[in-house]
Order: sequence, then C-alpha cells, then structure tokens
Amino acid sequence: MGMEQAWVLPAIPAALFVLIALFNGLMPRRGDFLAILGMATVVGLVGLILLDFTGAFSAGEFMPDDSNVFAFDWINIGQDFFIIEFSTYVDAITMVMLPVVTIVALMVMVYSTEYMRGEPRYGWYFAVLSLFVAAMLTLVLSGNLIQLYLAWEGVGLASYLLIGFYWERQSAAEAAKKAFITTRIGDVGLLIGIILLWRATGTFDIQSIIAAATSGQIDGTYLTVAMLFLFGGAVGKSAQFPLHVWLPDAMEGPTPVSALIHAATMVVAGVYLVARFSPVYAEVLVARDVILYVGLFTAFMAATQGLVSNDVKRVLAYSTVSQLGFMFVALGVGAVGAAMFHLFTHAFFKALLFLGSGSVIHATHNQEVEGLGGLRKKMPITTATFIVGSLALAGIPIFAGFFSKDEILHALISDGPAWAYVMLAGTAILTAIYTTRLVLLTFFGEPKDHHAYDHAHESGPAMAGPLVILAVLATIAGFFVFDQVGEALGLAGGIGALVYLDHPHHFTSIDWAFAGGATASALAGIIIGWAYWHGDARRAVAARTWAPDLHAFLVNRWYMDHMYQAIIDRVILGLAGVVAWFDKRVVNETGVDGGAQTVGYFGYRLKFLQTGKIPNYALGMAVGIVALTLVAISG
Amino acid sequence: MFDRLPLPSQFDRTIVAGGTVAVLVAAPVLVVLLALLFADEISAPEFVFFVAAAVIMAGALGAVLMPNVVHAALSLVATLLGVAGIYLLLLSEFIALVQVLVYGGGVVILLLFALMLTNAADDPVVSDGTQKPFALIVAAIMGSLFVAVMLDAQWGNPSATVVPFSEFGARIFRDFSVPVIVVAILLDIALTGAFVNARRAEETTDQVEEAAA
Amino acid sequence: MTDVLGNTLNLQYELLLPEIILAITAVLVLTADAFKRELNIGYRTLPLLSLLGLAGAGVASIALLDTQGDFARLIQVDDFTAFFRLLFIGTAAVLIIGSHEYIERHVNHVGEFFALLLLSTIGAIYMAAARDLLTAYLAVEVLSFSLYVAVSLAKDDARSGEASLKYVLLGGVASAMLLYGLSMLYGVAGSTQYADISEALAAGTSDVTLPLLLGLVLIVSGLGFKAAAVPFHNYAPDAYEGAPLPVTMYLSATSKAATFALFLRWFAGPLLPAVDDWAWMLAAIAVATMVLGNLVALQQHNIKRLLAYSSISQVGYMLMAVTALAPATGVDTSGALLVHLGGYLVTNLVVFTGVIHFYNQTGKEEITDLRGLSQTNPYLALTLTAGLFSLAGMPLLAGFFTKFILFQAVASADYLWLVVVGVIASTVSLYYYLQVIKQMYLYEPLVPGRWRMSATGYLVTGVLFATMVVIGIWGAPLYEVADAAASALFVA
Amino acid sequence: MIPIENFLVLSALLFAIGFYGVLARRSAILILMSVELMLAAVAINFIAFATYLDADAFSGLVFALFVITVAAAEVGLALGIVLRLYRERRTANVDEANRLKW
Amino acid sequence: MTETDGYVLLALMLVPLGTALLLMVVPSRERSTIIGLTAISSLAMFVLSLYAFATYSFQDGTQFQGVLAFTWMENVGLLGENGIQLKVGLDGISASLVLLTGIVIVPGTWVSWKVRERTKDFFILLYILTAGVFGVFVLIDLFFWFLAYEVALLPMYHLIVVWGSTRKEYGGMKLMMMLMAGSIFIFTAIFALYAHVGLGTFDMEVLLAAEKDENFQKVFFPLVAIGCGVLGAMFPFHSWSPDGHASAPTAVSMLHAGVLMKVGAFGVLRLGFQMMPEGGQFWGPALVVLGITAALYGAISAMRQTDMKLLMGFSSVSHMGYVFVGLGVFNSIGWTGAVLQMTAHGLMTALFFLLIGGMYDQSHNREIPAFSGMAKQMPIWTIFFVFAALASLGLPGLSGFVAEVHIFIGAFRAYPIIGGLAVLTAAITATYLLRGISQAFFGEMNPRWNALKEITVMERAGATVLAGAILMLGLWPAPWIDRIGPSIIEIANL
Repeated sequence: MGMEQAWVLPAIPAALFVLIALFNGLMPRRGDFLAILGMATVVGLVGLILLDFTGAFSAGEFMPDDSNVFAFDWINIGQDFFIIEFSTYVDAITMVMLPVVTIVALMVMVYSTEYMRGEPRYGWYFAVLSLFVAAMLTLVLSGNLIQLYLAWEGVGLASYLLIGFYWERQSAAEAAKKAFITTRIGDVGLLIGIILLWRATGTFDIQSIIAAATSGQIDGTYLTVAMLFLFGGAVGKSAQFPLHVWLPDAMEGPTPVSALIHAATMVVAGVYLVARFSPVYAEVLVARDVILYVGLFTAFMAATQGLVSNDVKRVLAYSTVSQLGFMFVALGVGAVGAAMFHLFTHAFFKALLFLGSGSVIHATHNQEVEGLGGLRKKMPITTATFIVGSLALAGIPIFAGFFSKDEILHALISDGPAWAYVMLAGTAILTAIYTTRLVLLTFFGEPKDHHAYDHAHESGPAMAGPLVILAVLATIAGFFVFDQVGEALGLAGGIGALVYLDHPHHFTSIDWAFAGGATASALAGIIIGWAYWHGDARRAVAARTWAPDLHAFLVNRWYMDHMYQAIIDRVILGLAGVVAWFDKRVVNETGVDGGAQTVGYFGYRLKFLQTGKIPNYALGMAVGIVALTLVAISG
Repeated sequence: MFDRLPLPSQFDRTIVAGGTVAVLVAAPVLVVLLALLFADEISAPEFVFFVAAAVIMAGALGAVLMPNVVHAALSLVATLLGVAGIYLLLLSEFIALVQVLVYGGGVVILLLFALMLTNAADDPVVSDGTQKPFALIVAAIMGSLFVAVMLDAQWGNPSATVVPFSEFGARIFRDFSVPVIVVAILLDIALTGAFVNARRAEETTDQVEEAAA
Repeated sequence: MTDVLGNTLNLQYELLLPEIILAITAVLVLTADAFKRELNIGYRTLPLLSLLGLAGAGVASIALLDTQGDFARLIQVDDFTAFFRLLFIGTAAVLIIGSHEYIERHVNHVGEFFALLLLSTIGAIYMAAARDLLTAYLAVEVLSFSLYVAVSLAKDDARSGEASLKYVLLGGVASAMLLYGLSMLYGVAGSTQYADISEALAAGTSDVTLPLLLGLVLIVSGLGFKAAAVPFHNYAPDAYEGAPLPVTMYLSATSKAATFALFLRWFAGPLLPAVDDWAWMLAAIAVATMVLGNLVALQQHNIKRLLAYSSISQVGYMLMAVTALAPATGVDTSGALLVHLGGYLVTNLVVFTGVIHFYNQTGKEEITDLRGLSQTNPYLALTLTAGLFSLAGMPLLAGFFTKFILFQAVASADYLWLVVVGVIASTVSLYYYLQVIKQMYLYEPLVPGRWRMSATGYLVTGVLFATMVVIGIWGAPLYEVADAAASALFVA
Repeated sequence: MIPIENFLVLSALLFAIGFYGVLARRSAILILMSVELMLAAVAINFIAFATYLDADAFSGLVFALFVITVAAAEVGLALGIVLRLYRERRTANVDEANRLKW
Repeated sequence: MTETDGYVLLALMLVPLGTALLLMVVPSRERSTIIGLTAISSLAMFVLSLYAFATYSFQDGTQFQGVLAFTWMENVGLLGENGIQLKVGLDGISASLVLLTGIVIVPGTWVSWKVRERTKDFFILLYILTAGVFGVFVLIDLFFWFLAYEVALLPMYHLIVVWGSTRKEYGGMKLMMMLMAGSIFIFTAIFALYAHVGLGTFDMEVLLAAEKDENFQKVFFPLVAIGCGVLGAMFPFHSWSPDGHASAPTAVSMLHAGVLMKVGAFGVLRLGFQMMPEGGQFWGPALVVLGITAALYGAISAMRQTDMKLLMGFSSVSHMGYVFVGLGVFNSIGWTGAVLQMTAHGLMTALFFLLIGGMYDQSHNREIPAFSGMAKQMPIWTIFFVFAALASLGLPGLSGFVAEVHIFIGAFRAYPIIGGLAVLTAAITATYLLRGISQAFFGEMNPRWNALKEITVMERAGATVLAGAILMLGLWPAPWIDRIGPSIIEIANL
C-alpha cells in the first residue's frame, strides 16, 4: 500500500455511503458497524501510506515520484488546453491532514454509536458521515483544482445534510441553508480563482499551476486577484470574517458532527487550501497580508463573542472560528508549518471538547450553561477529558495547544507587525478566559437546574472511550513538534520537519523564554476567568449587568447577523421584488400582452370601417382607385 | 299595378319640368355652338359632338343631382340618347340603334317601373347620402385625373374605319361565337335572378296552390 | 375558316365539351325543377342530376387533358385550363354532395340554385380559359351574376336580400371600373386578344404611359373587388354572412380561385411586359389585405364573418405571389400560387363543409355556439381543428406545405419583405383560429349528447381531410401538376 | 375630323359623374342609374378606340355591344333584388340596408 | 454509425408517430391497451435513442453520420436537384439531445398514465409532439426540420388548455402565440438562406457547405437567434415560459422544459452558428449579454416566486441563459458546455416537474408557503426534490456542474466579467432553491397536508430514471463529451 494507491482511501467510505444509504434498512444496527470498520481500515491504510511517504522521504527524496501517479482524464473535449483530470497527490501537507481526518472521523463514529442511538435516520447519519469522509479525503488528496472543488462542494453537501439532520426543527433547516449558502458564496470566489488560474496557465493541475506561478509566468496583479478569489473560498469554508456567521448556527447539527466537521476537519479545508498554495502566496504578499488581517480580526472577534455565549456548543464554535483565525494569521506571515501544526493539534483538542460537550448534552439534554453546573461529580471522565481539552485550548504547556499556538505567535512576532502580535496575544488571553468560564460554568459551582442534574449520568464506553483517546492525543500531539519525537516514531522528523521542507526553518527546540511569556498570559487568563466565574452560578449572568451595552454587542455577535439579514431582506429581496415586478408588468403585461392587445385594438377600430352602408363601401373603393392613380401618375 | 302608377298628372309635371330644364340649359349652348358653326370655327361633326356632349353632361348631372327620382330617371334618358348620338358620330350606327332600343326602350322603363313599385310615386324626393361632400371631392379628383390622363397621352393617328352594317352579324357569330354563347348564359342567369327575387318566396306560392287545390 | 385579318379560326367544339355538358345539365335541371310536380320527382333528383352533369364534365375534361389548342382564338385549352376545369368541377361536386341537406332545408328555389351552380362553373372555367378580353369579361360577369343571385337565395333569412343588394350594386360599380380599365388597355394595345396585347406592350407604350397605368389601376381594382382585396373588399363580409352557407363556401373557393386564374392569365400573360407598372400596386394591395383582413378577423364572433375575413387575408397571400410574377421567375411563382390555391381550396372546403353540417345540426353560426363540440361530435371537432390549423399554415396539413412553397417562391423573387409581412399575418391569424378551437375543446357543450352527421357529410369531410393531410405530407404530385399548368401560361 | 381626346374626355367626365352618383345617392335605383352612366362611359371609350385606333375596328364595337347588353341584364337582375328587399323592408334606401356590418 | 443506422434515426420519428396513429384506432375506454401501447413505444424510443447515441462515434471530416435521404420532391418549380428530401443524420450534438429526449419521454409516459380524462387523446398529442422533437434533432433538411419544429409546437395548445391547470387559457395561448411568433423569424431566415444560396435545395449539408456572404450572415443571424431564442426562453422573449409551464400538465412541462426549450437552443447552434458562423461571431457578444441577463434575471425573479412551477419556470429561464452564454462566447468549450447544459437542465427540470406534478395532483396547491415539513409526509419525494435542487444549483458530481463548469470556463476564456457573473448566478440559484426547500420540506409538519400520500410508484420509478441519468452525467460525463466535443470542434473548424 503505497501513495499511488491513495485513491483507495476515499473509495472505501464512498462505497460505504452508497451501501448504507440505500440498504441501511436491511442491515443489523443500520450498518453503523460497516462505517466504523471501513473507517478503521482507512486509518490503517493512512498509517501505511504515512510510513511509505516518510520512508521515501528519509531516503532523501524531497518529493517521492510516485506521489502523483494516479491520474485519469475526467473531461477532455479534445483540446489540450482544456483537460480536467482526476489525480491524487500526496505530500507533507496531505500527510498532516490524512491522520487528522481519519482518526477524528473514527473517534466520532464510535462515539456516535452511543450518542445517536435510537435516533430516526440512524443509518442515514452514518451514510452521510461516510460520504463526508470520502469527500474530505478526496479534497486533501486531490492534485487537480476541479477535483478539489468537487470534493470541496462534497464536504459542503455533507455538512448541509448533517446540520439539517434534525430538519423537524425549523432552526436546524435554516442553519443548514445558511451554512450552505454562506459557504457557497465563498465557493464562487474559489471557482473564479480556479478558472482565473486556468486562464493564465491552461491547466488545472495544482503543482503545474504552482510551478507556473512561482516561476513568474503570471502577471503579478492578475495573480494577486486570482489568489484573493481563491482565498475567498477558504474564507467561506473556514468561517473567517466576513463569512463566519454560519458556523455558530451550524451547531444545530448533532454534536459529533460538530466535532468532526465543524471543528476538526471540514472547516480547516480553507487552511489546507491556503497552505497548499503557500508558495504562490509567498509571491503575492498583498494577498498574504489580507489573509493575515482577516485571520487576526476573526480570531479576536470570535474570541470576544465566545466570552458571552451561554450555549456550550456555541462557545466552542466561536473558539473554533477564533482558532481558525490563528491558523490564518500563521499563513498570513507564511508560517505554513505553524498553521498546519495548529490545525493538527486543534483538530484533536477541539474534537475532544465538542465530544465532551456532547457527552454533557447527552446526559442533561441541555446545552445552556445556565442550566448546567456542578457536573464534575456526576461525570468525572467527561470532566477530566474536557479540562484536558480546555487546557490545550488555553495553551497551557505540555498540552498540544500550547506548542502550536506558541509556534504561531512566534512566527508572528518574527515576521509580522508588532501590533498584530499584541492583538493576537490578547486574543490568546481571551481564549483562556472563555475556556475557563466554560469549564467553570459547566462542571463546577452549584447545579443550576436540579432536575437535569439529577438525571445526569456518565456516558457509556462508546462515548467515554473516544474522549479518553482524544484526550491522550490532545496531550501528546504537541510533541510532534520535536524532530526527536518524530524520529522516535520512525518518521523523518517532527511535524515541522515535514511541513517546512521548503523552508530552512528547522527547529529542534522552542524558545522557552518566549514560551514562558505565552504560558504566563494563558495562566493570567485562566486566573481572571476563575476569579470572575468561580463559585455560585449567579456570576454567570453578572456580565450582563456589568457592561450591558458591550454585553449586548457581543451577545448579538457584533450585530453582524442582523446586518446580513437586513441586507438580504432589504437589498436582495427588494431587488428581486423589483425584478419580479419588472417582469410581470413591463416584460409580460406591457410587452407581450400589451402587444397582443394593441393588435386586437387595431382590429377593433378597423372593423368599424365595415359600416354596412353601400355608399361608404363604394367610397372606399373610389378612394382606393384615386390613391392608386395618384401614385401611378406621380410615380 | 297601373293604378299605382299615377298617370298623367305626375307624368306631365315631370315632362314640363324636364323640358324647361333642358331648354334653359341647352338654349345658350346651342346658340354659342351655332354661332361658332356659322363662323366656320368648328366643323359640322364637331358641332354635333358638342351638342351631344352638352346633352349628355346635362343629363348626367341631372341624373345624379336631381332630388326627384323621376326627374333623375328622365334626365338619364337624355344622357343615353346623347350617347347614342355620340355613337352615330363615331360611325357605328348599329350600336347607336341598340343603345336607343335597349336603353330608351327597355332599361329606363324598367327603372321607372321599379321606382313606382318602390313608392317613389308617393314621395319621389330621396335626399342624398350623408357623405355627399366626400363624394363630390373624390369624384372631382377622379374626373380630373382621368381627364388629365386622356389629354396627356399621344394617341395614335386616327384611322377611322367603318364596319359595314351588313357584316356585323356574320362577324359576331364567327369571330365572337363564344362571347355570344356566354352572354346567352349570362342573360339566362340574369333572368333567373330577376325572377327568383321579384317572385315571392316559394312556400307561399306552394301554399297558395295547395289552398287552391 | 378565317376571319377578316386572315387568322384561321379552328372551331373544334369538342374543346368546349365540358362546358357544353354543364350548360345542358343546367337547362335540364331547370326544366326538371319547373315540371317537378308533373314529373313528380323529389328534391333528390336535382342534386343527382347536377352531379351527373358534373361527372360528365369531369370525364370530358379528363379526356381533354392532353388535347391542347384554342377555340376560335377565344378560348385557350391547355394544362392551365384543365387544372382549373378539374378544380372547379370538383369544387362544385363537393359542394353539392357536402351540403345538399343544407340546400334542401335552407335555400329557396333549389332548382335555380343548382342551375346557377353549374352555369357559374362555366363562367369560372372560362375566366381561366379565355384568351380574349371580351370572353374573359363575360365569363367574369357570368360568375358574378350567378353569385349575385345565389347570395340572395337564403330561405327565411332577412340578411340574404341585403347581402345580395350590396353585392350586386357594388359589383356593378366594380365591373364598370374593370371595363374602363379594359377599354384603356384596348385603346393602348388596339386589340382584345391577349397575344396582340402582350406584343403591343412589349413593343413599348411610351406615348400612352398614363392611360396604360390608369388601365392597370382600374383592372387591378376591378379584379381586386372580385377577389375581395382591400380596399375593395367591404362587400365580402356582408355577402358572406348573408349568403347561404354553401354559397359562402363557393364565394370563398371557386370565385376566388377563378379570379386568381384570371389574374394569372392576365398578369402572367398580356400584362407581363408591364410588370414594373403594376407590381407595386399589387404589393400595396396585398399588404393592406393581409393586415386588415387578419386584424379585423380578430374581432369577429360570427363564423361566417370570421371565415370571410380569414379568406380575405388568404387573398393577401395569393396576391403576394401575383406581385412576384417577375418574368424571370414567373413560372415558378405562378406554379407556387397554383399549389397554394389547390391547398387552400381543399382546406377551405373542409372547414366550410364542417361548418355546414354543424349548422344542419344546430342551426347556429356564432363561434361561441361551437363550444364543447369535441364532446358532442369529436370527429367534426377534429376535422374543423385540422382545417383551421391548415388555414393557419400548421404542419402535416396542406396549409403548411402550400404556404411554404408559396413563400419560398415569393422570397426567391426578391420579395422577402412581403414574405415577412405574410408570415407575421399568418401568425396573427393563428390567434383567431385558436379562439374557435378553444371553444370546441375547452368548454362544456350547451346541449350535451352526441350527434352524428349524415353519411355524405362523413364521406365528403373524410375524403377532403385525407386529401388535406396527403397534400401536407406528400405534396409533390400537386406541385408537379401545378408546375405543368403554370408553364402552360408561358408557352405563348 | 374630331380628335379622339374629345370622346375620351367626355367619357371620363361621364364616368366620374356616374361614380359621384354611386357615392352620393341613397336610393338603390338611383345608384343603379349612376352605374349605367359609368357603363355608358365605358361604351363610348370602346367605340372611340375601335373607330380611331383599331386596325380592324370591330372587337371594340362588339365589346361595347356586349357592355350594353350586360348593363341591361344587370339592371334587370338588380331591380329584382331591389324589389325583394323593398318587399322585405319596405325601403329601397341603401343606408337602411345595414343590418350586416362589423 | 452506418447507413443502416439511419433507419434507426427514421424510426425515432416513426415510432411515436405510429403510436399516435395506432392510438387513434384504439377505443378510448380500453385504458389497459393504451397504457401497454404507450409503455412499449416509450421504451422503444428509449432503446432506439440509446442505440443511436451509443453507435454514434465521431469520425474526422464528416459531421453527420447515419445519413439517409429519400427524395421528397425535386426539379419542380424552384426546387433543383435534391430540392426537398426526407434526410436524417446524427452528429454528436444531436446524439446527446436525442438521448435526452429518449430518457425524458419514458418517465413522461409513466406519469401520464395518471391522466384520467381523454387519456388517449393526451397520448396522441404527446407522441406527436415527441415525434416533432426527435425530428428536429435528426432531420437535416431544412424543410423537414422546420416542419418537425412546428409539429413539436402544434400539440402544445391542446395539451395545455385541455389538460392543464391554473390560468391554462392564458398560459396556453401566450405560449402558442409567442412560439409561433418566434417561428416567423426562423421561417424568414430559412427562406433568406435558401434564396441566398440559390442552389434550389433545402439540404442542410449543402447549405452548410455553401458560401454565404458575410453581410447576409450578419443580417440573418439575429433572426435565427431570436426565433429559436423565443423557444429557448431567451431574455426578453421568455415570458411564455413561466406561465406556460405553470399551466401545462406534468408530462408536458417535463417534455417542454426538458426537451422543447432545448430545441430552441439547438436551433441557434445548428441554424445560427453553424450556418452563419461569421454572423455568429459578430452577434456572439449580444447573445452573451442577453444570456447572462437572462441567467441573473431569471434567478433573481425566481427568488420572489411562491408557486413552485413558476419558480421552476424562472429557474429554466436562468439556466437557459447559461446555454446562450455558452453559445455566445463562440469557443468550443462554451459550445460544449451549452450542449451539456441542455442535457443537464433537461434531465433536472424534467425531474422537478415530475415531482411537482406528483404532489400537485394530490394537493392541488403549489404555493411554497402553504407547505411545511413535507419531508415527514413524503420523504422519498423530498429526497428526489433535494437531489434535483442540488443538481440545479450545480453541485459537483451532478449533471449541472459538468455543464456549467464548461460554460463558466468558456465564458472566462472570452469575457472574464461575464464568467464571474455566471458563477455568481450559481450561488443565487442555490439561494432561492434552498430557501424554498427549507420552507416547504423542513420544519414543523403542516397538519393541513396529513392526507397527502407519497408519490406513486410510477413517479418514483420515473424520478429514479432521471436521477440516475443526472448522476451518470455528473460523475462520468465522458460518453457525452466524447461525442459532443469533437463534433463541436469540427463545427468550429468549419
């Protein structure tokens, strides 16, 4: 099993999707075990490919030849400048994505067997999960932009279907629609970017495009525009400002889905895309700055929103948006490695957090912090793992988040503007604060809703297991930064070594002083949070009274959804109304019917020439003759 | 039906009226023409022509202008006779004869009868149509156009030839045999038409006969 | 035998056989009618007798198909004549078979009616056959006279007399105009023989240009009246509405066809040299006719009147072809016109026979009375629909093919703009045909319950329908015949 | 020798006058009379042309002859119809014979 | 594809026509006979079209294959050698459209078995229409081409006014009159072409090969574009489409939106661009502008529609707008995209109308706001509907994307701005479709519709057929592209 067989990875879940979607009714347990087994296989295969890759890598070849072999024409109308081929392409970035996707997916599926038990459309759920995995794997493996776009929309579709899983709830349906359309707007940019790149290079093959772009074949501004459009796609998928609004609403979906799609994998597709094209972005610094500022702003904004949200999952969603912002900041300064690293770690601990919250929700059927509290006694495992995840998120040393976030800040201070660093560091503190808040309000203090509290119970093994595993991963994932760790595992080196191939920036250790600062700030955040929210529950709502306007501003998500809603209602639908009116009145009634009526009216007038009186008729004839004669003689 | 045709009073009044009009119109014209004739300004045929033309015009105008239908009919007679005169002038006496016989003898009487049968006797005055002014304009334009056309053209040199009376019949039935047949059919049709229309509708007659039977 | 000018006159009377047969039959019919009590014969005898005569005439004209020649320089017997002989005889036969019930019930003086029918057929044929102005003129009058009379024959219908009066008075004016035009032509050409006239015109008429133009104007107007072309059409709708339905049919079929036969004889024959002088007149009239006919038809509610206006607009299309009679493409254009005439005749007969039988059943003639016909008599509804669609030029039916041929001929004669007008007009026409069809298919019948036509009705409509479809999908034979007939026009 | 124009002008005027009659009159019979005027004009034309311009001055004459005949026949036919209408409507006024319209 | 395969093309027309004739003699009460007959013949059509599609394979230099000609009339009047002949032939473009027709007619027939009154007449007209459509695609003699074109329109009126719904009189009349008005232009253009070439023949191959003056092309291309554009619902001649579709019965909407509108676009390509390339080049930009306007315009006004069929009508306008963009950009990619889009949109919209009809027959209501949570009541229906919607909004892996990506790329190749707008339109499409879906299918079930049942078996079967085709084209377009692409390039090179 080498890289050339990489196409098998998506093939398996795709097949399972068809199988389960059509026949889940006939299967025991609606075929969930099939999905899980398939997923497990995929994980194994990924391991094999990883070894194959790193083996070849350690053998000194920077880019193994067989990484891009599998390819066939999908569309070929017979003109060489327009051929769309499907191909798999495996390189370091792919190698980071593959384990993340597959492992988290596996965890989530196992988790779901308990979480989703008894749901209607249980089989359908697993089918769509498989579909998602297939699409995601295609996305990360695709060596061709059209193929990438196909997979890109595929994951979008899966996300749409899963967010709308509880379609009986209008809110869920709306959220699904919102998610799809918002990302779709980003995809418009993506597709335009793709076609613009094709227009300049005449190919859709990613590596050829990168080669062409880096060799300066393409005019600078043109390339900038194209890459910005491309980034538009990333903005949509990865919920960056201004298209971030869909992700919080996406929490309408089942929690495991949020863990897989809206935390670990799909939303990082944007990061993957930009990372994939990082050499090109290195050419167009304007675009890269745009990325930096977008990421920065998003990170900060989302963090502030996370501070006040009372919905466990939404807090996590905001934090996801914020963390994605971190990644884009890294990309914005060209620190691809840091970005991918953070993606890697974030996947694990954010998935962990979501699953944890899922466990809570499962136990209490409540996801408002106002109804929670004191659960640590009832749900020890969940609490423990959740805290681990939170620490990772907050960036406390030895936990994964610490290393990756540290990388980002480091890269930023070294290559970015100072104020940006300050802002991001502040955001990091905010992160620690809202994380603490969440943990406190959920697991500590007194239970606020005793009824829910009484029925709460620890989740069973199917859910607890993944939590533990992910907790472990969330703890150790950070160590992959060290080459030693990597080598110890038989890899060619740490994650940095993998990703920074084309950069000299190899690091074997981290700048402890700098790290200390980061740690300190994180701790400060935790302390602030503790100081404010520990103890009784009433504090939870205190913020509202402390700074009502600010609070309202934050709770209403900086009023951005309102703004968008207003735009949609006033501008777009208004325009649509105008157009519809134009079509009805002007085109149809005036143009078509009007024309017909005019003709009819002439007929109506003319028919009165038929007076029925002989002399009139004769006069008509006479006039005819006279007229003809006049013309004849004059002519 | 003769009792419905009010002779003589109506009739001689008509004659008197017609006569006076004719004299009043014709006298000055006649005088002028005679003067010209004796001054050898115009030849005898031309004299005749102008006389006839005057009669024709007068009659025609009378026929279309006179409010009294009977007068109109009678002035039509004048026109038609004048036309016959023109025919004579054109050396085709046979046609002239036919004209006099058919029109003077047949058509006009027919018209008069019809007039009487349609109550013209009781109120002989029929006002003209509302579109009279338009009619006048259009007809005037038409006439002037036609006249202009006639005067504009360069007609070929006159080769006045005469068809001897004797040949007429022979040639008609030789050279124009088909038209003769066709016109026969035509007359038949006209007869039928006049008959079916003038006669009252079929059933009634049948009923009458059945009643008689 | 020769005439004064030494032209030999051949008097083969067999050339006139069909007409002679018709005339004799007419006389027989009249006699039979006159003495029907004495001979105690029923109504049926008259149509049968007339049919017999028509059959005889038909046989005779078929026998004469390949005898060419002229009769005393007055009647030209050639393919053209033969074409119209068969066309007219056929039409008359169809009329009799298709509407004898109607005639029995709704027509006065049936004997005279049949006689007139036969005699007018002679007139129509001679309009197509004459080769001398006088003969042609008399033929015109024969046809017109019989129509004047026939229009007035509707039983218990106050409209009939009025219609007839309008027709006869305006007809008189029209024939006066025509005659004046002819006299001008005679004056310009110095002869009434087509051949001499064309020679004279070809020789050049520079010194009598205006009289010629005036003559052309008046001839066009006179014939325009007979064909019911705008602005000489006003009598037509009234006459159509007032007349008994079979007569309406005859007006819109034979009378029009004969008029166009005459058009072709004259404008493709003696008058062809002066084409530049008259083409524009006809074009103008054609456009006016198409536009006005179609527009006013949109507003009609009486079937007869609707069909009157629709046939007026049809005249417009045919005049297009006459307009396009350029010497170069003359044969093709006239051939196309003949094709269209044939198709139009068949279609028209279908529609009218259908309407006649509808009237026989219901005694109604408003468009709205047709409502629900598709349920009370689906066959008739289908027939009428097909006929109307064919009139509108819809495919698989005669109308499409003939119109296509007509238009392509006109287009090839560089009158594309005329074609455009024509196509637009025929599209407008589709609207009012659809209005009728809508009544039949969309609404519930006023009087539910199925009814059947008479056997002859089914026979005639069936045969005509079949012909219509055959022409529509296999028009080649018709086109070839028409082409032969047309080329006969140009041999002289 | 009288120039042919004279006759032609005469007939033209006659024709126009006749047409005026047709246009202006209201009694069917008077209209008929006007038509007769027009036909007379035609006949004059034919004979004039025949006499002056036709090598064999005959067809024109015959034409005129038949025109006269047809005119007479037409009068007969038309009068029949007029009488019928009069019987039905008690009027020979064409303006009142306008039930058929539009 | 050999000479003998020409008879298959002939059969494509004759089968429906023959079925119509056969039905005429079948007594109308014998429903089973009618159903059996139509089942067989629709299947036959499908098989034949599939065979034609499969056997067609491009060969250099020859555009048409399976050419088969019967002289209809020649050397008479103005007609010269081969004046008018019944001539059939297939190229890659028509092959794919023939297949489309074959696919659509099958479910069209199935769902029409629900028609209760005058079933027989319905099928007679439907099959005459189908014969016309097949004719347009396979006939390569202008006379018969136009004849088939009109035959395809002819039955429309009856089908709508007799079996239609809401405002059928208006809708039917408007549709008929506008389409006929459109054919005025075609008629004129055909005659002009015929007279201009002056070879006395309507044979398309001859006319294609013949030299045509550039000015002539510039003058008469617009006529074709407008004439066929009306049938293709090109802005601003589209207004028959929403009303017509809204009032037409299900199968008719399917065939009309699915196939007949494509006839229009096909006409623009065949008669316009192929016959008068220079004219096409000259007017291409105008067509592009109209197309993109239609695309945006249709999409935006669809946002405001509440009647499902009206929504689909405007959506069709929008999608056909893509087709015209693809045609107008005047490059092989765009043209390929246009043809693909014809197929794709045909399948997709047919599926839509099938589903809407299946629901309307029960509820007699098409107002989206009147519905809610229908997914509970009619899950299968919902799944198919969402599927169709995804295809319609150009989700990759479904037919829409394959076609649209060609069009986008072709557009970008010529006019990037237009291309951008086109891509944007796809997003708008997603908006109005998903809005409607989430409103009608999801959320609380509206108790008013408790009585509604799942769509019938035949409808499910039909929907499955169409959905399968959509998926096939979306995932593996090669069979289509291998036929369309080369033919297009062949044309482009001419």
